Amino acid sequence: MAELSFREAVAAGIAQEMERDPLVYFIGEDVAAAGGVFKATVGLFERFGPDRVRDTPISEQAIIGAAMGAAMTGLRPIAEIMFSDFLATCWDMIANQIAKTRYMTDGQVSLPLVIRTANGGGTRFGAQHSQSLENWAMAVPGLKVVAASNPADAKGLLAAAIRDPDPVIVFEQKSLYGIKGEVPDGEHVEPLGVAKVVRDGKDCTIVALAAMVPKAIEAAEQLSADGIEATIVDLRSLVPLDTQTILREVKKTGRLFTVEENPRLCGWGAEIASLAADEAFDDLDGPIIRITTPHVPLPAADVLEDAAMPSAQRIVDTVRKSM
Amino acid sequence: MAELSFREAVAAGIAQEMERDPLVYFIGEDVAAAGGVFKATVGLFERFGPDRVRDTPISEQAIIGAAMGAAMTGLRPIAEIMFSDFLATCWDMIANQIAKTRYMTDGQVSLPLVIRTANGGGTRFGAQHSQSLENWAMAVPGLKVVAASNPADAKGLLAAAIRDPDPVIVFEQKSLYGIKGEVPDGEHVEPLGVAKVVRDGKDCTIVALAAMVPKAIEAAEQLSADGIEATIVDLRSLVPLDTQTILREVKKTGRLFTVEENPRLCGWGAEIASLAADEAFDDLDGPIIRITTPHVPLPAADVLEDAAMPSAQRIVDTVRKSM
Amino acid sequence: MSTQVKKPATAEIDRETRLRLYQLMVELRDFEQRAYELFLENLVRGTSHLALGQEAISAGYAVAMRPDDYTFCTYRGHGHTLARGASMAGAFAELMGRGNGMLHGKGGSMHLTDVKHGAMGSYAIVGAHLPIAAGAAWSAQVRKSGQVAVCFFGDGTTNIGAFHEALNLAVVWKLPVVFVCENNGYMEYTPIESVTAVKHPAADRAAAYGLEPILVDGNDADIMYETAQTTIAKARSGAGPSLVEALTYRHGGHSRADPGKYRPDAELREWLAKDPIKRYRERLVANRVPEAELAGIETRAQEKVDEATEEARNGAPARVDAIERQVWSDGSARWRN
Amino acid sequence: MSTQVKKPATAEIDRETRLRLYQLMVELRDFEQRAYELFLENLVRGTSHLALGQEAISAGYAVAMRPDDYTFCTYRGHGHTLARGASMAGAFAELMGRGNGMLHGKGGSMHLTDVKHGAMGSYAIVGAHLPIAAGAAWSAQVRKSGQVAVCFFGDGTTNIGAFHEALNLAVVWKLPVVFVCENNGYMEYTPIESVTAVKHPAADRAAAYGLEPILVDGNDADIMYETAQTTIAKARSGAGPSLVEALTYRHGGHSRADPGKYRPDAELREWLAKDPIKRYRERLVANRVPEAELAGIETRAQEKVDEATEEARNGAPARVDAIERQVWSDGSARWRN
Ligand SMILES: Cc1ncc(C[n+]2csc(CCOP(=O)(O)OP(=O)(O)O)c2C)c(N)n1
Ligand SMILES: Cc1ncc(C[n+]2csc(CCOP(=O)(O)OP(=O)(O)O)c2C)c(N)n1
Ligand SMILES: [Mg+2]
Ligand SMILES: [Mg+2]
Repeated sequence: MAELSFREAVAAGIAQEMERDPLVYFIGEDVAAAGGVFKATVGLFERFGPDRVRDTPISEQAIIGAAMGAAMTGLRPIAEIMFSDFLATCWDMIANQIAKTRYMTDGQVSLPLVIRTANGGGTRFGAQHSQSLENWAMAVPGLKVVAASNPADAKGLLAAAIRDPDPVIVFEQKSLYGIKGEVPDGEHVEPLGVAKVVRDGKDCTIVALAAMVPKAIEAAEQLSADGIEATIVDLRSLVPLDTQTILREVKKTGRLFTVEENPRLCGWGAEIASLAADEAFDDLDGPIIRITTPHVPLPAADVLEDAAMPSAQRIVDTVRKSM
Repeated sequence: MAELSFREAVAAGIAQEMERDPLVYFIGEDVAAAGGVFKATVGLFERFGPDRVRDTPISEQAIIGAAMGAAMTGLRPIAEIMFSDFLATCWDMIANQIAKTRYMTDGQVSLPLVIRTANGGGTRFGAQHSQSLENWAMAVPGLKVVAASNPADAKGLLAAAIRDPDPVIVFEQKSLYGIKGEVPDGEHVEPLGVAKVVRDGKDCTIVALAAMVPKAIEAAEQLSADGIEATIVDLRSLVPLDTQTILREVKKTGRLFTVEENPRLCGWGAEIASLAADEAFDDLDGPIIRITTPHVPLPAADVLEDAAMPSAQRIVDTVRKSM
Repeated sequence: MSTQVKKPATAEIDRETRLRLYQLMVELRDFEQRAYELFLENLVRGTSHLALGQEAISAGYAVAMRPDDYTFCTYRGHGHTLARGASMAGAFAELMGRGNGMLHGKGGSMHLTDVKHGAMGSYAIVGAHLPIAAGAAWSAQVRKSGQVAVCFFGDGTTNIGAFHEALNLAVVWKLPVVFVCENNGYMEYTPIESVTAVKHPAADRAAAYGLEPILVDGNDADIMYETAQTTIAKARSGAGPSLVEALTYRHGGHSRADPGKYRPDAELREWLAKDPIKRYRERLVANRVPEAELAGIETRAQEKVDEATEEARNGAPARVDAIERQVWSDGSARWRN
Repeated sequence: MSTQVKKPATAEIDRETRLRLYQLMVELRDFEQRAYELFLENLVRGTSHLALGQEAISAGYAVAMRPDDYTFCTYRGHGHTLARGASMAGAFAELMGRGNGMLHGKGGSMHLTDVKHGAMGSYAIVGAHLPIAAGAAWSAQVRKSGQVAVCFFGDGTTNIGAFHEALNLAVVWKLPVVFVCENNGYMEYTPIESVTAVKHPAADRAAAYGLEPILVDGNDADIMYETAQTTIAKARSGAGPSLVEALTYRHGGHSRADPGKYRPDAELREWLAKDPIKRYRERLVANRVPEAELAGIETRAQEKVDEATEEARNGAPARVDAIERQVWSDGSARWRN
């Protein structure tokens, strides 16, 4: 085991797969010599050269379109979209072309590609550089959607995404890039579509994703002091969704909370809530409660941003009040 | 009262507001002399002239950007995006610029604009021209979202959207353009954010939107023959959302079904379900069940498309089975 | 702007190639005519966009392409797809929503695709396929396969952002891709000159990407074939992309719903007189190809279309279980475990 | 491509205007320097993008604009916003996330906006504001207000689709808008020439929109002022848009996190020697403006910046209740009843 930062784990995941498979190519803005604006791809250019690690113009549609065209003709491209907010500038490519082409051609076309993107708030970048947009991707049939909460998963899930024969969007939480954690030595791949129970408690189930997982864990420690024991499910993958784990844990505890960094409406937690309200209804002992950013764009100032995003304290208060 | 088709009602709504307010302008592709590819704007060009009803190039970003720039400087523009699927080509303009600018400037900028777009399936156009994308818009803080189920609302809600001081996306279901209905004579405006109970029943509440409303009504007649009486709520507006009406009706009947044309994940019904599972939990007598298109792109062939979209029969079967 | 229509010194094109060009144009014409008849018979589901009158472009390129080259086209893509060798019956059946359709009914007229013949898809959102074609060319470049991607699109497409991004990237990366603008004078119902800052929407913009303007008569099969040869050869040699503007006209409306009434009579007459097939036939006759040989080609084309129609008509409706198939590579549509 | 840098015959610019240009450049410079110092003091929240070295462009245009004209700029927009008359204290406070910030902390450095001074916003997603500026110009056109929209953006922005769509629309509709590309040679860390098909990313593309190429020295305040006058006058007269490429350089890195090490030393030295303020001061002195007068301007600028800093520092943190305000025109953030 080595201790790596999240950003180092990302680079390690890409390197592992580029080493293994010569058809893996990586493109994006300022990703080559510069090593990416979040320094999550440092060293790749030096190691794999300018053919396999290429800078692009500021042309998000061309970046994603190029990845699609390459994937359908034999490469396994990885495209970086610098901030997930910019997915909007190439959303047609993602939601209408990449997501639908295999289906429309009834399987003639395969699209083994990965879109990596820096996601989420907490860095005072303001409303156009801080969104948590996993739900945009989850809402589009044909896209797989992954988000890691720690360095080991950052590497393992990214590696799996690169190997996956279908398009995968990998959301990397900006607020996690600096955190460190143990990453298994040697080849490391985590299967897509498997959630992880990271804490076991009998009183309620808290489902969280990416940067909300450490917050939920922090909250659970505090709740434990009050005698409330929470199970925490780290979703890791929104599509495919590990409904078995979610439903099992909800049924065990009878209570469900979601912790979502996104603004409320149509967040992934709504989908989880509707799933539980249908398939675990008889086991529910109380309302399903979602803890989200309010339905507003994210403000820039530190005090505002911190107050808007779900915090451990807000999780504690919400759970406590409703149990 | 006059009988109008849905498409005529749309044109009537625009005409009413252009007549009333000289600052209302209308732009889009093939909307002027051609009257729009769905013939929903026939006559406007002749009546209001080439200055107020303008054709654009195929440049969705420029269309929506132009509407935004005009709205912030004194006009009340209406922009047509021909098919809602093409919202993806200008999603940055909508989701990152229009939705966020008032908030980021703490109210310095107002954006009284309307985006009209033809939405949904049933016309065998295939996966890139048939999506129901209300949930994309609902997920973005700063956008109001409206969808009518009949000609009177098509006119009245559109008129209200044009008068609204904030950006509103009006989804017009393609499968409804041809249907006819009574539209009140004279000025007609329906408030945004008010759902309508279109059928009253004691056994369950079915929440539907746009083209799913007539399907739900059809299903309710059949269910009634079996002794199941359904309340039907026509949402009409997703943002603002009439949670009072929804919760009241769910509490009355104890059962909630949603009927959504969109593919399942993160559809607007998920949000309604999560709302009820939280705020009406104690009154629920059984699982919340969502009837949606499966989570796939929409296929083109008639038999496939019909089988994929929610039908009256599927609603009947689902409700019957679970009651 | 005064870009001139190029008249390449028509090099000798051999007889066999010319007959192949003629045959292909006639087949595509007959296919589209039949598609229109099937529509009148109410057998075509959904929309369709015919390329009647634009056959010289698809034929010229298809004949010049290597079997493993890539074609990317639009919703107006029946011709481009068939020209690469895709099944006519599969195309008809797809238009009719049948299970024996090229896409088993899942795509429809706007999305004809036949990957095994290099027909990499018909794209229905304006502009999207230009970056995708660049991507296929990028793949060919790094795989050193020698393949070329050819990407067809309309005049209206030159005003969308994806056009600009794709052209710039293709030039910067020197990709083996040929962008072919089929300028038929109209978007849907709106004349292109009313919404475009320059006279020649593609050719007058070539310089913005450091490219030479190439403006050609898109209704002349010889010219299109030669243009295809030079631009494909340039791409294949590693010298990078080209942007071609081919002037043409669609004989009918934009789509099945459109009678095309917005077009001045005189304009329509003028272009019907420039029908690429009529012109080419006259040229072949003038070049001493026997009438009977041409008539034979025409008869065989009709027979081919008749047979394909029959095969398509006999297909069963699309299979409903296909709905939940092929979202993913494992063949399934599963989003949960 | 061989577009030449234009050296407009410097018409007589009156002394007062020149001093105003100098004053403005000095103020913008001092503001940015102070912003950098505040960052080092750890008082700036979030990111910031300084325009040190690019002051001649913002000053030249701002001085030529009518008070009711519109400015649209990017995240690198402190200068453009202040040049229109926005409050320095409000800008500093916004950078510091204070309640007395120009946007009460809700926007931050990248989104400075002061509508009452015509500063219509700083846009942080590359390219988006070009169509928006065109829209403001459309509004001015139909309202017959005589207003002009001026839109500033970087070299890297010329490769994104929105650039292309905005330019075409503006020309087709003959909108009163001036597009000003500040070519500082770099995107974030990548040289523009490595990702662009032409040498001059804006000027070499003007013809693609039927426009004349305008390539100017962006570090010369007189030239920028004259260019502003002619392009704004053209727009105001109803003769439509212009596309200007102003050659310049940023003295620092792309953003606060970037030391800018990717730039060759010689290049940096060369451009520092072309510092627009230093050059302009020398020219003024050569034109017999007394040293003391310039020193006075400089002192007053420092004082203004000092006062603004003080005012900003004294601000309370942003008010948390602002979070649920101003999503909608009624001041609220209510999505439900
Ligand atoms: C982004 C986008 N906007 C609008 C449309 C609707 N639309 C379909 S075809 C078409 C006209 C395209 O014109 P052109 O590029 O000249 O191609 P042609 O149909 O003439 O072959 C339009 C506007 C679309 N499919 N995609
Ligand atoms: C669509 C989009 N892609 C990428 C970025 C990230 N980004 C911010 S500034 C920048 C460089 C812009 O370069 P240029 O247009 O030359 O402006 P400059 O910063 O030099 O003033 C990039 C890539 C962005 N903000 N928006
Ligand atoms: Mg056309
Ligand atoms: Mg730059």
